Formats: sequence, C-alpha cells, structure tokens
Amino acid sequence: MWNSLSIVLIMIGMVFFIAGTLGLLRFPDVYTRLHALTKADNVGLGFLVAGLMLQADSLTTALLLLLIWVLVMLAGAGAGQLVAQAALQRQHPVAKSQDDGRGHD
Amino acid sequence: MIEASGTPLPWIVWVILLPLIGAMLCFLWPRQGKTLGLLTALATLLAVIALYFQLLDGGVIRYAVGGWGAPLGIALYADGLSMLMLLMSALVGVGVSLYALGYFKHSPDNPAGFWPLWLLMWTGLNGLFVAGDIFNLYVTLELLGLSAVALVALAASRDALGGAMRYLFVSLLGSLCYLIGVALLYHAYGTVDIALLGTLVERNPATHVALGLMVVAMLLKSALFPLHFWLPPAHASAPAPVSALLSALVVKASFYLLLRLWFDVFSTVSMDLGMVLGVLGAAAIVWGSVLALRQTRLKLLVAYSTVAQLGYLFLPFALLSPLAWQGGVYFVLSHALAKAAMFMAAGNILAFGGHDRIADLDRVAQRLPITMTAFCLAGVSLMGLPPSGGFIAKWLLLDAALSHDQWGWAVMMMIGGLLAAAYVFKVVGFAFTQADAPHDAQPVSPFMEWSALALAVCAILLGLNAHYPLELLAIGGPVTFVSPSP
Amino acid sequence: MSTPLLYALAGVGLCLLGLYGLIVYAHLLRKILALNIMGSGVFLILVALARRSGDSPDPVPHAMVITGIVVAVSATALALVLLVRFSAATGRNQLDDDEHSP
Amino acid sequence: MDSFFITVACLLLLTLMAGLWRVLRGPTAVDRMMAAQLFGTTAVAILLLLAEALGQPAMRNVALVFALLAVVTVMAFVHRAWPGDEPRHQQRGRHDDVE
Amino acid sequence: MGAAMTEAGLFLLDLLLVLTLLCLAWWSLAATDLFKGIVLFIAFGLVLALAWVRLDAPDVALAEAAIGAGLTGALLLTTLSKLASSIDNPPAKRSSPVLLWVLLVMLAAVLGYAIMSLPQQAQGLADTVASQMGNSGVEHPVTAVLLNFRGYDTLLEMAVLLLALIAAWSLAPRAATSCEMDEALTVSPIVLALFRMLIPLMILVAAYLLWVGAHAPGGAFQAGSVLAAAGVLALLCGKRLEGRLAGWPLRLGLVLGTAMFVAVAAAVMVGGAHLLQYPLASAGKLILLIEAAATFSIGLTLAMLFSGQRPSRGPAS
Repeated sequence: MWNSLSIVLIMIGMVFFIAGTLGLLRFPDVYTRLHALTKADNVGLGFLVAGLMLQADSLTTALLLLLIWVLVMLAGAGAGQLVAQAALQRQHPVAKSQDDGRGHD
Repeated sequence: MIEASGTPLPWIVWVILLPLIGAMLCFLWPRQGKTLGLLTALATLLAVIALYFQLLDGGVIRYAVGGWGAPLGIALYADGLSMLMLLMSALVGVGVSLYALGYFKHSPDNPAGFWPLWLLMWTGLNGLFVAGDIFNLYVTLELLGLSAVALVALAASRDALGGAMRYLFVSLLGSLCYLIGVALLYHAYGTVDIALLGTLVERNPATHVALGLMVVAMLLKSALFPLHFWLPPAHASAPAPVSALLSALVVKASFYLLLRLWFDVFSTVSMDLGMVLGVLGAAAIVWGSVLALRQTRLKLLVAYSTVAQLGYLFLPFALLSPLAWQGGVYFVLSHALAKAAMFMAAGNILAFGGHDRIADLDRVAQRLPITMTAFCLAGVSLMGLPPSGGFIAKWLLLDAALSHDQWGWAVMMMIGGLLAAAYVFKVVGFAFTQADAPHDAQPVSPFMEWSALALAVCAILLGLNAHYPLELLAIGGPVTFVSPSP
Repeated sequence: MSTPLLYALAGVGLCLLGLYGLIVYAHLLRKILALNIMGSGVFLILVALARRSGDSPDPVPHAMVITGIVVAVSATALALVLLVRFSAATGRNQLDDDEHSP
Repeated sequence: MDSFFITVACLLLLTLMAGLWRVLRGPTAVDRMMAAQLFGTTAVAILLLLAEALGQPAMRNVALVFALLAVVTVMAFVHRAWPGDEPRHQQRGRHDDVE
Repeated sequence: MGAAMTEAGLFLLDLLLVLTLLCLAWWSLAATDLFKGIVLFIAFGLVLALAWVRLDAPDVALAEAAIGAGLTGALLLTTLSKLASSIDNPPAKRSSPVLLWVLLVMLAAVLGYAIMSLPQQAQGLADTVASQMGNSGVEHPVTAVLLNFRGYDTLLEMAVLLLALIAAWSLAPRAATSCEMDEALTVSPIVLALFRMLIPLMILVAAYLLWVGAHAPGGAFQAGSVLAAAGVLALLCGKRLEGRLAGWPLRLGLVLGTAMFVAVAAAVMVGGAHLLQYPLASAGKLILLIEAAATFSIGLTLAMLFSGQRPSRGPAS
C-alpha cells in the first residue's frame, strides 16, 4: 500500500522533472525558462521527497529529507529572484532571446 | 639498523617539524620574519647535524610515525644518501638565508612571503629526503613544488609571473603522473611503503607502467633534456636567493626521488631505461652548454648551465657501476654548492649594476672582488678543475667510463667541461673590462657577498675531503653504490 | 565489465582528456581546468580500484584521495591567483609559445 | 522497489543530460547558469533515490550539502561574473593603474 | 529477479554516469566560451560526486560536493571576471601534431592494459585497517586512516593549504582600493536576508559533519569546506572582516589547524612515544581536537583564498 503510494508520488515528481527540463529546453526567454526551472525544483523534488519519506525507516531520516527539500526550495526561490532581478536590471530581452553577447564584445 | 624509539631525541622528526614551526611563526609575526627565519635555519642545521651523528652511531634509521609501521602507517627512513641530501640542503639553506637578509633589504621584490614560503619549502625538502612511503612522497613533492612556484612569483615581473605559471603547470603535471604510478603500485601490491614494495615488486604490466610514468614525472621535474623547457625562464626570473634554492636543491629533490624509486622500489624490474636516461643526459650536457654560451643575460646563462649540469647526473644510469653512482651523487653535492654560489653572485652583480647583460658588465671584477671570487670559484667547480668538488665528481664518472672502455661517455664529459669553461670565461672576461655604457653602482650588502663566497669555498672544500661524503654514502646505500656490479 | 573496472577506465579517459587539454589549449584558465580534470581522473582510478575488495571498500585510497583533493584545491587556488596577477601584468591570458625569452 | 528507484535515477540522469543542451546552446549566460542550477536539484534527487535503493544513509548528507551550498555559486555568478558588465572592467583598469 | 533487475539498472546507471562525465569533461575543455566551460566544469563536479557515491566512497563524495558546490565554482567565476579579457573564441589552440595523438593513444592503451591486468579481487589494506580500528580512537575507517594511521600525510596536507594561502597573499596586491563586487547591483533585501539566514545553518551543518566524522562519513575537510562556503556567502552578501580582527587574530586563525596538529603530534612524544602516537585512552579526544582546529582553519583559509586579497587593517597593513 505505502509502496504503491510512494511509487505514484515519485512518478509524479519525475513528470515534473521532465517537464522542467522540457521547459528549460523549449521556452523562448530567460524568464519563462526560470519559471520552468522553479517548477522542477519545488514541486518535482517535493513529490519525490514525499514518496521517499514514506519509505523512511526513522523520523530523523524523514526530517532530513524534508530539510533538504526546504533548502532546495529556498535556494531555488532566492536564486530565481536574484537572477530575474539581475537580468531585468541588465535589460535582458523578454520573449525573443538575443544572440550570445559574450562572443562579440 | 636501529628502530629509533623515543628515548634518544628522534631528530628525523625534528628536521621536518622545525622548519614547519618556523614557517608558522614567520607567518604569525611577519615583522620578525628575518630573525625568526634565521633562527629556524640555524636550528634546522643543528637538527640535521644531530641526525648525522645519530646515523653515524647507529646506522640506517627507520622511524614508524604513529607507531603503526608499514604497511598501515607511514615510515620515515634515513640512510647515507638521505643524510647527504639533508646536509646539502642545510648548508645551502643557511647560506641562502644569510644572503636573503641582505637581498630583500634593497630589492623591489616582495619580501613578506619569502621567509614562510622558504621554510615551508625546506619542510618539503627534508620531508622528501626522509620519506619512506611513496604516497607521503607525493605530498612532500606538492609542498615542494607549490612553494617553489610561489617563491618564483615573488619577483612579480612579467617574466617571473610567466615563468612561475609554466613551472606550476609542469610541476602539477609531474605530480599527477607520479600519482598515477602510486595508484597502480598500491592497487597491485596493497602497500605504499618503499621497503615493502621493494620486496614485492615483480615484472608485470602495472609495475612497468608505474615505472614509466614515475620516471617521466621525475625527469620532467628535474628538467632533463628535452623536458627542460620550463627551467630557464623560472630559474632566471626568480629573485636571486630563490634561483639559488631552485637550481641547487629543488631539481635535486626530484633526482633523489628518482634514485630512491630506481633502487629501492624497482630494483628487480628491468633497467633497460638506464641507457635512454644516459643518452638524454649526454644530450642535455651539450645542448644546455651551447645554449648557455649563446645567452646574453647572466642569470639565463647560469640557468642554462643548470640544464647542462643536470645532464651529468643521469650518466650513471647508463654507466651502471658503483663508481659512477658515487660520482653522480658527488655531482649533486658539488653542483648544489657551486650553483647556489653562482646564482648568488649573479644576484649581486644584478643588484650592483641594475642589469645582468653580460656584455655590459662594467669592471665588476674590480669593484665587487668578493663576488667575482665567488663566481670564479663556483666556475672552477662547474668546469671540473681540481681541487674542486666538481673535479672529484667528474673524475669518478670518467674513471667509471674508462674502466669499462666506454669512451663515448668520457668524450661527452670532456666536451661538457670545455663548454663550461667557455661560458664561465665569457662572463669573467666581460667582468674585467670597461663597458661602453658605464653604469652607476648600487651598494651590495656584505651578507650577500660573503655568503656567496662561503658557499663557493664549500664547493672547493668538497674536493679536498672526498672520503667523508663517500663513506657516508656507503651507510645503508643501495648495493650498487658500494659493491661492484655484476 | 565490473563496476570498478568501468570507472577506472573512465578515470584513464579523464586523465587523457586533461592531458590533451593541458597541452593543446593556450588559455591559462583552460589549462587549469584541464589539470583539475586530469586530477579527477587519477582520483577516480584510485577510488574505483579500491572497490575490488568486496562489500566494504578499502578506506586507504579514500583517505589518499581526500588528501589529494585538498592538495588539488590548494594548487588550483594558487594557480588562479597567479593567473589573475599574470593577466593584470601582461594583459594577456596565455604564455608566449616560444620558450626562450629575450 | 529498489529497482524502481534505480530506474527513476537513470531517467533523472537522462533529463540531466538533456538539460546539458541548454548549457551548450545558451544563448545567454543566465540560461547556462540556470541549467546548472537544475542539475544541482537533479543531483540531489538522484542522491536521495540512491540512498534509499543502496541503503547508504551517508548519501543524504551529500544531498544536504548540495542543497545547502547551491546558492553560493549563483550568488558568485550574479555578483562577480555577469558577462558584459562594463562598469566592472573600467574599475578593474583603474585598479591596475594604482598598482 | 529483483536483484537481477537492480544489477542491470545499476549497470545502466554506471554507464550513463561515466558517459556524462566524459562528455562534460570534454565539453568543458573545448567550450568556445570560457564561461560555458566553467559552468560545465561545475556540472562535472556534480556528476563526479554521484560517481563517488556509486563507488561507495561517501567521504570523497562529501568532500567533492562541499568543495565543488561551495568554492570551486565561485572561485573560477571570480577569476574569470578579473581577467584582462574573458574572450577566447574560438579557443586558441596549438596545432595537435600526429605525435601528440600517437602519444595519447599509446598512453591510453598502456594505462588501460595495466589496469585491466590487475587482479579482479584485491583486499588492499581493508583488512589491516579493520583489525586495527579498535586502537584508532574513532569508529570510521576513513577518519582513522586520515587522522591516525596516516595522520602525518594529513599534517603535511594542512601545511600545503597554509602554503597556498601565504602564496596567494604574497601575490595579491595590497588592498588599496576596495575593488569589491557590489557596484551597480542592488539585491533585494529579502533575498539578502534569506541568504544570510543560510549562513548559520551552514555553520551548523559544518559542526555536524565534524562531529559525525568520528563514526560515519564526514570529517575535518568536509566540514571545513562547508564552513568556507558560509564564509564565501558572507563575503558575497557584503560582510567584511572587522578591522581589528584582520591582523594577527586572523593569522592565528589561519595557522591554528596546522599548529594544533603539530602541537599534538609533538606533545605525545613526551612520554617516549613516536610522533602522532596518541595514547589509546585519549586518542578519540585528541583527534577531535585536531579536527576541530583543522575545520576552523580550513574554512577560514578557503574563504580567504576566495576573497583574493589580504584584508587590510587600515592604512599601514
């Protein structure tokens, strides 16, 4: 019973990871890609951790898993905010991506 | 053989710990760097001398760090060969320390890092000379290599930074090659203890590959032709005391390590490589000397002379007689003293005139007589004229070559000697004459002049007391060092 | 192919890639990366082969690799400082390819 | 159950490899950095799965360290290595003159 | 059947990991853009940590994770930003002569052959270590090797780290103008507060890794690296070392690890024991003492190496 539940949860997490990667690959500009990324970070890992917590043999393990998820979420949120803000400040174009600036300046 | 226990002071430990402690103190109190550095240098010299007497009394020393013993723990090991290297480092080290007292007073180079870096380098040197464990050797090798790079970069000129960068890459590449060898040996025999490996090693692919990689690593680090490309820029652009240390000691450390591996680890495996090393050595003698002769800058000339002189060290690998090995080790000692003195003298000339263009040396001989005497005495040893240490070394090598009718090697050595004479006299000639553009003279500290002279005199004295080093070498030396080879 | 062997051979591959990069690329930062990759390859060989002892791997190579990583980090840090200094002094990020100075 | 975890770990590794395309392709530095960030999360997920499958609790500590330190690289990126950062180049030049 | 599936899955995982590693290494070296190369190198570190885990080397994995995620990336990116020009596109190459390729292929063949010729099973020192664990003062084999059986290596390794710092300081220009990173960028206070919150957590995790090292994977270097990451983050968040601490207190902190190691190693010799021969009764405590000092110094040293310049004490440094 618990096993099948955790299988389902992990599968859902997996789907989010795949979706996040697809978003990273397919979305047109920095901001939308950032959006896709945070999905994978927060939701995907969340389901995965939930699935694994059902398998955990002790409370400490479960809490450690939870802590890891929270940390990844914090880092993802902070980093996303930071990158988006910095990108806006430097006027990275929305929607249509520019060519790689590094090679030519 | 004695198991050195705690009761007589274990000097083998203190020759490593003293410079390390000194380095930390110099880092903590940079303003007292000179005093602390000099005190540490003297203390280390005393510890080395104490270890020397311990060795004379009790023979070869094996010390199990942590009391574990091989294969679990790390062993320290000192025999006559290690002792000679320790004594050589201590002698050159004290000389250079005295020299540095004067040098960094007026030089534009950054003095703050010199003392801790040099003492850490000394830690690495002594640690390497008494290590009995191939992984521990890797760590000492890195300590040595990184400190040498940092010392070169103290000069902060464009040349020095470039030279240091190249030196760093070579040094790290060599260490990694060596480490692959360590990995193969450990996984083949389950130990990294040199003595144990010596009994276990047999002919198999892993051993041969390890041998090949470790030999190449050491050739790279000791700059044997054609892997010498990194040495002249690094040695010539470093501050003078550093050049002296690098040419006198650091390249010798990797040569020593090669000897250790060759005789103590791989002794049962094929010695076919020996002839190759000998030929490369001979090529180095000619190539290095010719390039030295063509240099227009004094420090570069001295650096290329190091490339040439290192070639002699590899001749015994081809000559394969105990006499030749004695000659090789003797060469290490005499070259260390002579080359340190010569670089220090070159440093004096550079500090004196503000440049080291050989053609523009302006009556240096008259105005810096002590320095010029040091330079000439060192030159005598490099050329191999009696009664210098270099003469004894070459005599032993020649004797070894001629007694086996190997005339080719003897001719190479003669040519090398003549070329050495040519480049030394080139400098001496310009030193006596007046240059087209006479230059102002900066005062040179007496510490710098007298320490250079002292080391040069030591190089000569080495020729007058040849039997002491050779007797010391016999203590626990590899079989081929003392008895005729089959 | 057994796991230790697979990873050890991958280690060999990394060593050679690193060596190639070190020799071929001129930019000093690339050379530093190459040395690090080569180092990782050596460490991989050491640790992979330690797993041949069955259930509990041999801890000695693990300790050696940790020592090696510390040394590698120190060397990398030194190399990077040197690189920054070199770059500031010369305005270039590569060494002159001819080996004899003046 | 273990084989399920391992299969998922393999799949995650595949998504990581797919994400590499974004690093290679860019086009901007931000894209590359973000893809690397996603790798970090994927690596954490793989570690947690393997910890369960192989019964190695120490791997969770590795995952913890990854999760905890992920911000450092991003922060360094945003502060120091943003490409095309013109003011910084001018400033550096001035600093060199001082030396 | 489950076991066979697991085996097959693990083999697939191994193959994928190895493949990814090699690709990342290659792309990171050959990247047209150095920034891309660095990002790929960071990813390489991540995947390498997974490889360590697969090889049952959690200690190494922890070290790789701590150093790779916390320091290497930050250090490389900072260096890139300080270079005269960060453009190397296309990468300047020396032509690779046939000789080089011959050399590489030969080396690959020879090394591969040597490795494959090694016995499939080998104990190494695993049994010897296991039999002496009772005398080591700790319960985790890797810590026992690092701090006791081969403690002398670790002592010298601390010296190497100290050396790197001294070298970096002797090379770094004096901190004349504080050319720091905060110009032209305002980070929102919330993010800053969030990140600052993470710093104490990192210190806590470092302490945990230090403590757990006595009986499980962890230890001084891993803990020190996490501590260093906390320091790097603090530096990036704009925290600076107070002026009065920048002189000898800082230096003392930097040498503390090495000094404590030397002191303990030498002090145990007083009773006639060998260097680093801890008395069995107090071995565990002495090891923890050394590790605690080492963790502190490693963290401080790595953070200082990142900062790239010696902190100034005021006008007369």
